[in-house]
Amino acid sequence: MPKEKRLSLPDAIERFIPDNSRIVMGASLESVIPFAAGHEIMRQGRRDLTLVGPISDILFDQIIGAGCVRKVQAAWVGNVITGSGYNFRRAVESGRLETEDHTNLTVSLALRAAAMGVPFLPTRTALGSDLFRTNPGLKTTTCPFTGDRLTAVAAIQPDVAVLHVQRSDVYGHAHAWGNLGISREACLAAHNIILTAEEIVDPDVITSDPNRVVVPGFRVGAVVHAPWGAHPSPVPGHYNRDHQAFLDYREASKTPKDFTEWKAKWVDGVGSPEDYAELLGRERMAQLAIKEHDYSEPVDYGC
Amino acid sequence: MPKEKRLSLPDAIERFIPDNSRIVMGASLESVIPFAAGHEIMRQGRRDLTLVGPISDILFDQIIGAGCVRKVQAAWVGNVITGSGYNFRRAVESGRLETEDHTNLTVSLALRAAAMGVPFLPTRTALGSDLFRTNPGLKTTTCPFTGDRLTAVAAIQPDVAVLHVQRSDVYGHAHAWGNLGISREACLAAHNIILTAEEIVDPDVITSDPNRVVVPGFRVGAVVHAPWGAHPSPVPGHYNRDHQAFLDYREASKTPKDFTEWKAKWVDGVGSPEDYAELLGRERMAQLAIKEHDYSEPVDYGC
Amino acid sequence: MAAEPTKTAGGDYTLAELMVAAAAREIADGEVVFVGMRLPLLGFLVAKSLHAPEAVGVYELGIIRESLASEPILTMGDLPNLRRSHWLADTADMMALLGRGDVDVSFIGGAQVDRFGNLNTTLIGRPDRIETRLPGSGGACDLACLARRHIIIMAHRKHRFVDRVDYITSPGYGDGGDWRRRVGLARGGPSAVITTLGVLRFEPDTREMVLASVHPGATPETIRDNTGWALRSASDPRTTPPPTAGELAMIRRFDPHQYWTR
Amino acid sequence: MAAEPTKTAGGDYTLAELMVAAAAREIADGEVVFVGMRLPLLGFLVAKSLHAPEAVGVYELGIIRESLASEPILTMGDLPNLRRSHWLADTADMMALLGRGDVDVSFIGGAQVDRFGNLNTTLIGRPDRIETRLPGSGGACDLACLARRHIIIMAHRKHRFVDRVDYITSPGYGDGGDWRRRVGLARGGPSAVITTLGVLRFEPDTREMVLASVHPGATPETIRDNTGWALRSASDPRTTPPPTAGELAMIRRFDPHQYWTR
Repeated sequence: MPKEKRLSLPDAIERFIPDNSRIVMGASLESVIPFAAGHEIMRQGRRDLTLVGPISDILFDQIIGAGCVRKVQAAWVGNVITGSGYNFRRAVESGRLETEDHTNLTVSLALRAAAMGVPFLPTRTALGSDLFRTNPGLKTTTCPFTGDRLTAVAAIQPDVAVLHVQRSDVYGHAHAWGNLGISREACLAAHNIILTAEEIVDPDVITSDPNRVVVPGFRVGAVVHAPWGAHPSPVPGHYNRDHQAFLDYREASKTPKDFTEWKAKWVDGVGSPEDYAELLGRERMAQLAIKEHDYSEPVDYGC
Repeated sequence: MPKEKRLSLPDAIERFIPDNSRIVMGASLESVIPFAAGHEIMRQGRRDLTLVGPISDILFDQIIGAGCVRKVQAAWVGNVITGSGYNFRRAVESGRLETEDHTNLTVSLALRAAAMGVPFLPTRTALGSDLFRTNPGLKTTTCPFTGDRLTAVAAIQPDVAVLHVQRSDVYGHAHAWGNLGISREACLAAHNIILTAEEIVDPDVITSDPNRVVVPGFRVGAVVHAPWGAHPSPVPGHYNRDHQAFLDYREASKTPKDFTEWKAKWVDGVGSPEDYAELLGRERMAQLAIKEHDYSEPVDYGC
Repeated sequence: MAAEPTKTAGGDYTLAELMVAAAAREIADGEVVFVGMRLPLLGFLVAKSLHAPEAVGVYELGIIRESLASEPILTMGDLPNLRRSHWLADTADMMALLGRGDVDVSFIGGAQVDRFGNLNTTLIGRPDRIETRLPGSGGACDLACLARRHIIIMAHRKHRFVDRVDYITSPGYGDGGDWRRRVGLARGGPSAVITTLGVLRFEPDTREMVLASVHPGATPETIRDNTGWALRSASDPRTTPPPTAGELAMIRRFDPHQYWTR
Repeated sequence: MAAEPTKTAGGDYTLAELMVAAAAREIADGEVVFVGMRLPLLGFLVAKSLHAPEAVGVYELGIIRESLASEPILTMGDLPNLRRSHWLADTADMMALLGRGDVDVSFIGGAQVDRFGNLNTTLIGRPDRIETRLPGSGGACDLACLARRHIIIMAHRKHRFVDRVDYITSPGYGDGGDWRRRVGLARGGPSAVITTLGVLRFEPDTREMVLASVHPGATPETIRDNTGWALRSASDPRTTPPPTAGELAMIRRFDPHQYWTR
């Protein structure tokens, strides 16, 4: 068997995400966003990161607000339920943050290109758009067979993919389910993978269903036990989306002063999953928890 | 709900595979190869087909032997356990069969290109090889960002993908598990999909686990109940690989005369799954059947 | 970027409800719909439960649904939208359906739209002097490029309906005529713009936006006053039919707390 | 295309067992191995159970295994090879690992090999006048192009070891020197050729195949007689070490009916 890879969240971030890293997060778009990992990055005051993702809901806005980010390569940065990401707006409008504008499709292709080891992939999206003006990773090209005009999307090679999953063993073999977004590309493209997991399980649980694995386990660098680690985004099998948190965050991020207060409470003051749970409160957690279970029909891998 | 799509195997082949069709089969490489569907194509005497696939084990050799095929776009045609495919050899060496030589990677990219609606995809495989001499769907191209020399793989757009799966409902929602090969690309690329299934199940079985689905169900044209429909290839959850059948086929295909006899017995003389089961015999079926079950740990999709 | 419909349009329904009903009517039965957020999401749910029961919903997160979710949802990633769906897969596979031409219709919004239906959700100002940064494309550019047609939904205000958008995030008809073909877009383009004041469509040859119907309470004049170029009308613009009782019942079933349709 | 080792090499083991042991020794612990069929498959299983317990097996069907299958398998698609594996996925994802450079070593065979390690598994003759059609590349060309190194295993006969292959299915070093870089191959190339008579390697500069070790029972002369060009030797070719008792035990465990190693 491979080496055990279980680390505490601070150790995992310390070890695998130095300043200047390029990180892909929020690969499932709206679900299983690794908020706990993002908050640890903020606590450790990392600098000059490049964030890569399709839409990150509010996670990117928070990390940008903490001053950790130099560049964003993403399709959308904001608050899915309310629109604008105020930290993102302030950072871009004041010239502090560089952006490369993608679409959900081009960011998935940029990662898939890196995953495949090719420098670009072609697509018909974005033709005629101004994305070519604000993203040097997009050029037009010509099909050598048909002569068609196409968009060429340059590969994006992340240093680390941070993925939140439902369950993992200590070796980095993990099960993820729900809408997967661009998780597969993100993990295949990245040099290293950090998994945060709702549950750490026996290896037999994972090998009982190898089709449920999304990640090349041998490429995982750290496995972190992080219950409620994706709150306020939803995690199938564990908890629903906490809409109120997204509404509250809108108000809490309108001014830098408000954001500093929000961050002091929800990030800086949190030292462990237990701290976070206490802050959330039992009642709210009970409200968000899965109430009606709905289990998958098993399949047989016997021989 | 959508329309019911259940058809008999003869009706499905009759309706969706006319002469001159381009068909992708054997997308999982060595497992769940749709032998029953292939044999029905042979029985109906289809002509001028183009077969597309990575390696097909002996299925392509059989359909070629029956005279149904004009062209093969594949990475490998033979008998995995013994090597040569004799019908394939005879057809190529006598000039009756056109081939376009692929690799497993280029055939998967050709289908993925069609799936994505782009005319080509780039890769670093095949550079320096002679595949460019015998496959007009391969050209060299240059990366617009790096100037790297790359292989461009032209899209292959199949008319129909034939996929054997473990279970499907009558609407074309299906579960497949095991090694998936290029099944996803094949189904996304093809205009139409024929599913042959070991079991026809209640729709609730499928919706209990939407991550287990590999096929866009709304694009499925026909669902066929075909128990043992992939024999002699293995089907996880149902039966093991029948190695002896592949060894026997080697002998049975060495001469056209031997092949005609083999075909009379194993194809022409088979009118139903029951006929096939009788031919196989209970003892052999019991020997191939799964003996030790090994079920997947369930996951929760509740809310 | 959804519209911001805050006023009622008279009668027993809100403006947002009228817009949702108008969106729902753009969906024909059996169509494959790339479902967005907010009002379009509601529009799809209404269509699917009324006149388009065989419509297929595709969500860029990696979800395909041929049936309705069992509970109301606020965003497409809410767990009831995943549960008992018909395929949970990769964004790349959903985008493949789009790229291949399997998606009949999609819905998008924007901060700015222009006379040829180009949409801006990226920035106000210029790339080298940004006045207001907006969230960006998400999947909107992909939908505008690759779906067989798309519907635009947004608030009808003069500073949003501009002669030329500051930045084309999601291409419409460019500068009109056969522009899409010329830049390499093989199909598609906007077929309707549903606003807080009316519904607009595009002339077949010039591809310029024209007024097609006026919402109850609005007039062609109000609409022209709120449009940043000399908007032309269809010869006789209709009145947008108000939501039916059946449509309203469904809208309220899917948005029970009027989160999107107040 | 495996070798066809039919004779014993003297001692208590067969020639095929000697070749499997030689293949196993090419795998270092912790390496990611793209596992093929037949003798290489056995070689991987032997390495994994002896000196390379942390080797990772990648199978182009869409299988990753970090542990051994619980039962002997004849082909990589046999169900025991799927059961309790560590990832069942798409061929595209396995090929992504290969394309990105994550695969350290792979094994392939061929009908013809030439002095620069180019392999032919496609056709004997010319494309426009085919004498013998062979099965084709399968994944072999991908492995030869994209793995960090690959090992060739095949029968050593004069008509198979030719000056120039009729068709390059799986590129070796082309016409030698920096050919791979010139055609665009970023890495890789054959590092060893394990035959029925010996083991050959490649000179660092010219990339020409040279004799490195001679199997027990064979001689440098036999090997030169069975090679279609003037084969050069390392200054002092070793004797290939016979399989150890431990290696033999494992080979027989994984091929209990001597299907591949008779």
